[in-house]
Parts: sequence; C-alpha cells; structure tokens
Amino acid sequence: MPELTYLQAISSALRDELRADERVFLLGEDIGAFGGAFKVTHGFHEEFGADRVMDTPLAETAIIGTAVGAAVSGLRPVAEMQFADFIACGFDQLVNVAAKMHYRQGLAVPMVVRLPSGGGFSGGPFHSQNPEAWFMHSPGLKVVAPSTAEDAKGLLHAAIQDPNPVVFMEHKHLYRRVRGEVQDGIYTTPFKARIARRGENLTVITYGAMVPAALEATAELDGVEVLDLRSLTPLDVEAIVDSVSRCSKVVIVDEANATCAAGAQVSAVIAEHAFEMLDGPVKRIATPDVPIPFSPPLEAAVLPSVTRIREACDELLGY
Amino acid sequence: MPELTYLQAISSALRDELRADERVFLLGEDIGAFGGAFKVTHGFHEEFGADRVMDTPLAETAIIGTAVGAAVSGLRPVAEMQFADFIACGFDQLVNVAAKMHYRQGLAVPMVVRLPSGGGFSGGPFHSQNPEAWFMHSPGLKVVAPSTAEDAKGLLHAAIQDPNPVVFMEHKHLYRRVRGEVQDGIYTTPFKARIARRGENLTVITYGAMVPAALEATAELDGVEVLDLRSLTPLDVEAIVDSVSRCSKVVIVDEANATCAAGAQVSAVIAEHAFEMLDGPVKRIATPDVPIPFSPPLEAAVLPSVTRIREACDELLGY
Amino acid sequence: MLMMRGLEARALSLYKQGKVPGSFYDGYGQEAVSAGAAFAMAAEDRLCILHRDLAAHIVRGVEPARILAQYMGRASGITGGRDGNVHFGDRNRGCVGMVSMLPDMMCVANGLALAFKLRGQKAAALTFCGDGASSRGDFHEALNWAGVQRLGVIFVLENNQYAYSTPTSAQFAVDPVKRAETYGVRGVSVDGNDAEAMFAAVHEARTRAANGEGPTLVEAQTMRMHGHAAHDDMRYVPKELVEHWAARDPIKLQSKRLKELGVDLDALQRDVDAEIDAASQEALASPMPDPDTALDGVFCEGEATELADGLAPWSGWAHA
Amino acid sequence: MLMMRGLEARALSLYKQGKVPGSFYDGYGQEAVSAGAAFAMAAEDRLCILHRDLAAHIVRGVEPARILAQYMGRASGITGGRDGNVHFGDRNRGCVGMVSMLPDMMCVANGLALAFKLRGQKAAALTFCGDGASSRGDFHEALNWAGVQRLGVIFVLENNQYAYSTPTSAQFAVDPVKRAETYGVRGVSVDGNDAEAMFAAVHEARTRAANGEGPTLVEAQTMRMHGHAAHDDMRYVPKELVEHWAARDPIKLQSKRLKELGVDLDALQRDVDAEIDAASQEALASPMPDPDTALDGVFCEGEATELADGLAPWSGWAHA
Ligand SMILES: Cc1ncc(C[n+]2csc(CCOP(=O)(O)OP(=O)(O)O)c2C)c(N)n1
Ligand SMILES: Cc1ncc(C[n+]2csc(CCOP(=O)(O)OP(=O)(O)O)c2C)c(N)n1
Ligand SMILES: [Mg+2]
Ligand SMILES: [Mg+2]
Repeated sequence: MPELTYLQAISSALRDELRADERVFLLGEDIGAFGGAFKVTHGFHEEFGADRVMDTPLAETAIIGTAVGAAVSGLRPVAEMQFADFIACGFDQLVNVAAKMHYRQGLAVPMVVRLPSGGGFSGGPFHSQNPEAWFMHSPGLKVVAPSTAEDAKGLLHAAIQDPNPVVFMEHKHLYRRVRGEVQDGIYTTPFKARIARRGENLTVITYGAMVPAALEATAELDGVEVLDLRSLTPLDVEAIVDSVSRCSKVVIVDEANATCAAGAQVSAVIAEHAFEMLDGPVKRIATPDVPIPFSPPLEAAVLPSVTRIREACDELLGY
Repeated sequence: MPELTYLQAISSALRDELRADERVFLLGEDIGAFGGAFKVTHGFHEEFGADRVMDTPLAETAIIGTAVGAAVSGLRPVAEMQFADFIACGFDQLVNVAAKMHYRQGLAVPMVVRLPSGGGFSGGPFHSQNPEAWFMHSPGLKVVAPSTAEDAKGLLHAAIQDPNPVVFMEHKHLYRRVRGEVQDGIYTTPFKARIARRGENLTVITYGAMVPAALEATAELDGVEVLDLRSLTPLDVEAIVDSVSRCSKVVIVDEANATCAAGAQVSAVIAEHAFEMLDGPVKRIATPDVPIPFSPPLEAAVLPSVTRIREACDELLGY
Repeated sequence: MLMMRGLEARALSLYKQGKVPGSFYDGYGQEAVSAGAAFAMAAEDRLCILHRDLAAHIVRGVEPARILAQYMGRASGITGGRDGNVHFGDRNRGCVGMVSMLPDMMCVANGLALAFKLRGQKAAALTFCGDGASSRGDFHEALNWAGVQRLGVIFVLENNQYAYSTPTSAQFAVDPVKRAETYGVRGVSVDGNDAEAMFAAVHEARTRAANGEGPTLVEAQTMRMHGHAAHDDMRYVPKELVEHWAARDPIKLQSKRLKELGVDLDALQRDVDAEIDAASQEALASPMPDPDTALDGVFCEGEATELADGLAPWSGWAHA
Repeated sequence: MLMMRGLEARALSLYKQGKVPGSFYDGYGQEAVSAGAAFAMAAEDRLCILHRDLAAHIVRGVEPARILAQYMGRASGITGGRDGNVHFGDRNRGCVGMVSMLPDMMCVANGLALAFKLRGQKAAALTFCGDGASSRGDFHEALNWAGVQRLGVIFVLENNQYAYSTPTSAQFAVDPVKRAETYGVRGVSVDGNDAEAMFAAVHEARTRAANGEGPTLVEAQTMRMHGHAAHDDMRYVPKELVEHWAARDPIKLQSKRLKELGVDLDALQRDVDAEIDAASQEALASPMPDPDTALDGVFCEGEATELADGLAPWSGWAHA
C-alpha cells in the first residue's frame, strides 16, 4: 500500500471517482489549470479537462446553487470552497436549498462540499474557522471530518457516493503533516466512529485535527482511549455511549469555538444517555468563543493544545 | 401599568428608542408605510418618517452590511429580517463582518438584528426556524430571546443600547398569544436568566416560546422550577449551575432542532460544571433534526409539546 | 390559465373555510406569464416554478387534485404535507420545488442547464424571479455565471410592480432587464399579460438555449392584482394602477383571441370547472399525513433518483 | 506610492526572513489606484481599503511602523496581532478594516454613506472591489442599494486582470463597469496606472457624492504584477501581458511627471527609504502581543466609539 499524505489521499479519492464515474465533476475557484489553492486538484485539469474540473467565478452562492441543480439532474458535483470560512457566503443555498430538498420534495441532492478548515498556521479570523457545528444544526446535511489519510480517502469516496449533500471537513493543518498507508482504488469508510486507541480508564472523544493531538497528549498516560468520531452527522451515538460505558471518564476535544460546538452535542448525548456510566464531570476542551487571532502567540493561546488536553486528562484521571 | 402583548411590547421599545435617541433608526423590508409583515412598526412611518423607518430593497446581505456601516459611524441601526429564516441570506455579513469587527479592529458595532422566529402555525420549512444556535456558535454576537412581554421590551431596550451586535429572537407564536403588564418608558432587562417559577425537585431550563409551554406542562407538578434563560449569549452559567444545584434534576427544552442547539450547550455546561449536583440524566426535549413540516399533524409531531415536556418531567421525577 | 385561475379561486375559498393552513399566495392576473412560458418548454426541459406561477405546474402535467391536496397539506399533495402551498415541484415532471428564499432557484436553474451542457443534451432550464427578488445577490451570481458559461437557461423576470408592499421605485433605479446584456445574457421585455407574446419570447429563448446560444432574461411586464398573500388588502396600491391592469386581464385577452378562432369558451370553462370540482372532492377526501411519518425522508436512503421528464402535453415542442 | 512600494518590498523581505506569519499579499504595480483614490478623499470621509491598496492607508496617515508591525503580528500593529497583514483599517483615521470575504465591504461602505446622508453631512465613503469579487452577490446588492437610495459612495473596481489564477474571461462575459448605469450608478473607466487620472476620477466622484448627486463606480484598469500572494509564481499569466504592463509602471509614469516639475526624486526616494528603515526598526522592536490578552475584546465593554476622521494630510480636500 502506498503511503500518502492526508492531502494526497483526498486527491486520490477525487481522481479515482472522476475516473470511475462519469457523473462526477468538480467545481470551485482556481481548481482547474492552477490545481487549487492547496494543490488538491493538481494535474487534474490535464487528465479530465475543464468541464470536469471546472473553474468558477468567485461566487460561493452560485457554486452551491449550481451544484444543487447539477446534482438533482443526476450528476455528482463536488464543490470546493477555497477556505471553509467562505461557506458563510454560500450558506443559504446549502442549508435551505440543498439540505431541505429531500425532506420537502423527495428529491435527492447527491453533492459534496469540501471545506478546507481549521487553524494553526496564522491564517487569522477568516482562514482558520471550523464551522461544522453550523451544519450539524442544519437538518438534511451530513458532516464528516477525517483525521487520517486512510479515512480522508475512504470518507470522501463514501461522501461522493452518498445520495445526500455531504459537508466534507478537511483540516488544512493535517494536509501535509499527516500521512499513512492508504489502500489503492476505491473503498468507502462508513460514517461511524472509530477507536483510534483502545483504553479503559478515560476516553477522549474528538475528531479531525484534534485526533493526532489527543493521541499525542495521552500517549504516555495509562489506558486512555481515543475515539475518533469521523462522522458528525450522523453522530455515532452508540460508539460514544459504548466508549463512555467502558471508560467512565470523558474528555471531549474540539478545535471549533466551544459554544454549541460538536463537542457540546457529544457532551449532551453523554449527559442524557450515559449518565449512569459516568465517574466524573464531562470535561471539554475547545477554542474559547473568540475569532481565531492571527499572531502566533495569540493563536497558540486560544487553540486547544496537546498540553491542555493532557492536563485535562490528568485532572480527570485523578478525580 | 398598561397590559401589552409581546408584539406591542416590541413596538413600544422601538418607538421609545426612536423618540429618545436620534441615532436609532430601523431598516427592513416593508417596515415603512406598510408597518411590517407582522405590523410591529405600524404607524411608525407617520411619526418618524421614511429615513428612520427605512424600507429597503429585498436584500438581506445588504441590510446587514449597511447596518454595520451605519453602526460604526455612530448610528444605532435596528434591522428586521421579515422572517428569521432569511438571515441565512445575510449570514456572512453578520458572522464575519459584524461579529468579528470589535475583536479584530477594536471598532464597536452597535446594531440589533430582529429575527421573527419559530413555528407552530404551519409556516413550513422556511418560516418556522429557530436559528439562534448558529449565532451562539459565532463569536462576537450576543443573542437574546424573550418569553414575556415585559422582557421583550426590556431586552430590546438593552439590545439597542448595547455597543455590540445583538441578535434579537422574537418568537412569532408569542406575538399575540402572550401579554402582560409592561412598565412605561425605557427600562433595560439584563442579559441574565430569570427564575420563571421557583422549585426544588426539578428544573426545566428553557427560553423563548418554550417558557410558557414549560410553565403549563409543569403547573400541576410538585416543586418544578422553570428557568428562563432570556440571554443565550452571554449564557448565564451561574444561574444554570445554581438552579441545577438546588434541584438536582434537569430537563432542557428547546424549540430548535436538537443537534448543537442552545440546549446542547446548556447540557454540556451542566455535565461539566454541575455534574456532582445531578441526581439523574440531563434530559432534553427539542425538535428532532428535521425541517419543520407544513401540515399541521406533521408539525405537531415534531415541535416540543406540553405533553412531551410533562412526560419527561414525570419520568425524571420518578428516577 | 383558466385552470390556474379556477384552481386558485378554489384554493382561496378553501383557505377561507380554514382548510388551507398557513398563508395563501396566488398569481391572479399574472396567469399568462407562467402559462405562456411553460408552454414553450419541452418535456425534457427542467423548471423551477415560483409562487405566482401555478399555470406552469399545470402545463407540466401536475394533476389538479394533487395541487389542491398540496395547498391543504394532505398526504396526496405533491410534497405530502411536508412543504407549504406553492412550495412544490413535481420531480416526476422535471420540476424542482422552490424554496422561500427568493430568487435562490436562479442558481439551481443554472445547475440544471449546466447538466444539459456537460452531457451534450439539447434542452433548457427555466425559472422565474420577481422584481423584488432581483435585488438579491443570487440574481447577480446566477446571471453572471450563466453569461460567462453560456448556459442554456431562461430567466423570466416577473415584473408585477410590487414586492409585497414595496413598489419597484424603492427596489431599483433602473429596470433590471437592462442588466441582462451587461452579463452577456440576452434581454427582452414582453407584455406579460399576453400569453402568446410570452410563449413567443420564451420559445425563441428556448431554441437559443437548446442550441448552445446562451441564456436569456425575459422580462414579463405584468401586475400583481391581488395582495401579496390572502391577508393583504394591498391598500398601498393606487387604485388607478389596478384599474389600468384590470382592463388588460390576460384571460380576457386570450379569450377574445380564442373566440375569434371559434373556440367554444363556455364549454372550455365548464370542462375546467368540472375538473376542479372533481379535483376538489378528491383532494378533500385525501387524508392528512400520518404523524408517525414526520421524521421520514430527512435523508435519502436508497439510490438518488434524478428528475424525470415532464408530460408537457401541450408543449410547443411536443412534436419538435 | 513610493512608500507603498518600499513598505511592501520591506514586508516581503521580512516575510522571506520568516518574520511575517501567514501569507503575504501586495499591490505591486497597482500603487496608483489606491494612492490616487485616497488622495481625492477628505479627512472626514470614510474608507474600506482592500488588500492591494496599502497606499490608501498611508495617505490616511497610518504610520509606516504600525503597518510593518501589523504585518508581523506585533502588539503595536493596527490590530495588535488580532488580524493578519492587510486586514486592517485604522478606525482613528476613518477606516474600517476589511474582511477576507470579498467584496463584503461594499455593503458596509453603503452604510457609511447612509450615515452621512441621514445626518445631512457632505462627505463620502470609498471602497474597492476586484474584478473577481465583482462576481459575488454583495457587489450587486451594494450597487443596487446605492443606486436606488442615491448614496454618496464611490466604488473603485480594481480590474487587475486576474482573481488569483482566474482571468477575467472566466469571471464575466462583459466588463462589470458596464453594469453601473443599469443600477443608476455613474460608471467611469480610467487608467489605473495613472495616479493623476485616478485622482481626477475619484475627486469628481467625491464631489458628486458629497453633493448628493449619487454613487460612482470607477473602474481602474491595471495589472496585478505579482502573484496572488507570496507563494504564487503566477506562471499562468502570459509573459507578454506582464511585459506590456511592466512598461506602464505607475511609479515610472508619475516619476517622469514629477521630474518635469523639477522634483528631486532621488531625495524623495532617500527620504522614503530612511523612513522605512526607521519604521522597520521600530516595528521589529515592538513586542509580540501578550497571550494573556488573547480573549480580550470579543465584545465592546464600554461605550461604542465611532470612527474618527483621517489625517489625509495630502488630501485634495485638505483646504477645500
Ligand atoms: C430572501 C427573501 N427575503 C424575504 C422574503 C419574504 N418575501 C416573500 S415574497 C416577498 C416579495 C417578493 O417580491 P417579488 O420578488 O417582486 O415577487 P412577487 O411576490 O411580487 O411575485 C418577500 C419580501 C423572501 N421570500 N425571500
Ligand atoms: C468570498 C471570497 N471567496 C474566496 C476568496 C479567496 N480569494 C482571496 S483573493 C481572491 C481573488 C480575488 O480576486 P479579485 O477580486 O480580482 O482581487 P485581486 O486579488 O485580483 O485584487 C480569492 C478567490 C475570498 N477572499 N473571498
Ligand atoms: Mg413583484
Ligand atoms: Mg483581480
């Protein structure tokens, strides 16, 4: 099996889908000849042409709306926002048009929106956001967030093959930092959680870029489980409850702003459905409710760090 | 003290602010001569003129963006979305421009966005939403949601006088159903929770239209407290923890879709900060993750009902 | 047009009887716009139809009984009670149901046209936009994209003088049809109360669209003759304006023409009335949706089935 | 212009030394646009300045040391390290810092102009928009609103031929300046590499705006002579295009004029260089922000203080 970076795994999924299914096409700003802001579609233009790797005007609303129209026509559009942050500009088309179509009209909207998200490299308030919770709170959208190269590919295949609109959160900070062995060809990863490391004393429930952070933070601790959610909608409540039942103590880690984040939902699920298994408060680590500052010392002060995760685990283990 | 409906209380706050502070002006679709879709600004046009009760083009993005510009210039714009649902069309200007301005640039944006929200009258998927959680997850915005006529006026005065962008959730279903004595003139209600009914056996934590529902559902139960949050950002964590500490059992009620809702955040706060006070799981009642259907039997099946609240309380009291 | 007028009148009376929940919108006096435009589209074309355009649904072949059931939130309505009165589109007739947010469907229509283009199909997409909705960004993003990619799409700008209570003078300084050519989109303006003029304009636009000659914006000049919705008495509209347009009623206009052609209009009206009576009975007999199904269908579980072709039995392209 | 070019060159070299975090954008070759436009604005006017328009900040009186500190994320930068390099505006100089989302500030500029109008003040607002950003809905909503309400606002359409890698041919079918008049907005097109032409066009627009004669869209035709950001080698731009515009460098052009007027350009350059050296030292000596303050200021706690006037020491309106 070849070793790929997280970014290469995403490229590989897109390439394989474009080759296998002529209904699939990509659209976004600068993804064609230029290969995309992060070079995810590097070389695609040559192989697949301008129609299937389509450069669009700078118009996020139109990108999402056009994708909806193409999807209900039987195509499989995969739209890229240049940065996840710009989805705010196409928000209405996504939450009102794409998300509600099947429930309202029985008309499936098989499309994917790729959102390069997350901070950690001085991107500042508009290039560092993790907006997944907005979409978890918008019925009709699926939301997935891989943390490994293998899952990045498998989840993207599954997302493209899914008959629903799927928001694909790809964390920019993992693009080139994370690599791993990735199966050749098309395979799908289910929208279910995965135990990244088994343990029995405490579980850290997290997703995306916080998975490697959690693994690092707890590497030397005894019996700490790390549950990688992978899918946020649907949320794998069973896996969460199972992990909590076995470990009895929970730390939830989120890179997004804390209030009403994915982590808040996980905590609420636990407080309702696994209360009796709990042996201590449900701790949360997240970015406080603040725009992500640009300057490195400020950014480092707000993003969840390996140290903060470790301290929270230590504290709870001693509870 | 005059008795006003919730709607009249909102009108009264707007009128008093327009009279008292020449910096205040209103803008929105059809709010001028027509008096607004719900007649909140009925008669204002005659008293204050077209400049201060400004009919705008059908352009939500521009409404929010224009309000931001006016606010940083020292005015006090109060923008109305015809229905809360349409804020999705002005989302980017609200969460990216208005919300982050003060943190990024030290420039205050004193504006209010009024969002007539909520379901219960066959408004269907686009006239029934409760989008407050999107804004709780957007740092830099305050979010308030009155449940009584008195608070509707007091919170709106406070919102207009606040130097920050405030999202004012006014529940359409309360407009004419709720009435109460309301103080004359300008007074401000703090962005803090209020105990709607004191109790000691169980606390129902809620806000907006679910406050009267919770009061009704628990009227005949013994010692059930109802905590009306009133403000969602800032969230009154102290009042929540205090109520939970005294009551030990909690039901959280939300009209919004459940996942990542305000109620999820409240639950997470409790699971983290009041875990030891809990005598049972933290129950949640909310609308499931579904667009709000139009047809009465379907809508009734998804919105939280008095019966469902009552059953949850009964169950937990017997825990 | 007769059917649209009759169905809406019936729906309004059902509304007044409390049988139509929510609010009620109609297109009284604008029937020629959607009837004329939809007639010009072929079965394989795709449409996103708006709230004043009921005739387009009828032309596509949607059964009157299902339309009345839709208004009443019945199980047999097009959306099975999930969405409200005019917010529907029959996917089996090549239609995508509108969302409330106007004019979002313009971007969706581009996507429909793009699919034709990418597949090399000679067909077109049609949607509508009000004078008011033209102020929104989606109007611009859609026109610009359609122009730069030369999509086979037709936008009908339904200029009915008002957006709720807002007259066009507070909506724009210049008639938006003028903008078309600045996007590389053909722009034409027609009498929206003249069904045949509408047909001709959209028919030509459709020919061009299907032949890869790009998009057209067709302005239909008309008048909203009822209030914005059933609750609105539109006292803000000058009486003379209403009178002026009342004299130009599209059905009267077309009736005169048909009479000259020897059509028996009374018989036609009787047929329509009978059909509406039957539809009304059928719809009233349809049950309300089962509350136990309220959570079904948020997600598609099986294979995604795409839009099917319309019936368009009277289409100008039926034998093309 | 010299100062902008010099400061950006210095910032770029600091970037290459790893002293500027994140990415780095500049306006090399476009200096005349923002310099010329900002010179035409009075101290009491308001500006939203974009990422290719550093000269406008300088004209407003923002100190070079604070600009370099801003690029480096230092505590003494305009935003104190909270926001990135070009995302700033000095509120004490009448400027609102841009957001990344382009061209959102067009709507904000309308609000600035609306405030003038409501207060009866004779002043104007200025903002910019790229050729690429013109495709977004905010462009449309802002122009339409400005046109219908006749706001005193000036939009400079900075047509530098590219939006990141996207040439204007993939962005629009017709030059967006043509759209101006279809909104009731005056539209003019000028040579954006000619500082004096820019000044004249914006000066006239500003006179009209302040006098209640409505908005203007000024297209500045220019060329982005560097990559989109420091990482971009812009190999997608044809060499001839770059050469064509290189011969039309705005600073060369203006230098020639000044020379004819007898200005000692070498001395000017020496002054600018000395100022930049001093600014650079000052900025480098400024500390990074204190991480303990990272959460401060999400909300305004005291009274809201509004925008203050700029210095605009060289403004064409300084003595007006
Ligand atoms: C984005 C958006 N904002 C507000 C509304 C509320 N609303 C419904 S119809 C309407 C007026 C629409 O006017 P126009 O586009 O001219 O269409 P008409 O109803 O006149 O056919 C308004 C403001 C809406 N549907 N969508
Ligand atoms: C809404 C939005 N989408 C995407 C981007 C990412 N982006 C940053 S600059 C840029 C190109 C902008 O082109 P143009 O408007 O022509 O301005 P220029 O950089 O050429 O001055 C893009 C796509 C953005 N800033 N805003
Ligand atoms: Mg209209
Ligand atoms: Mg450009």
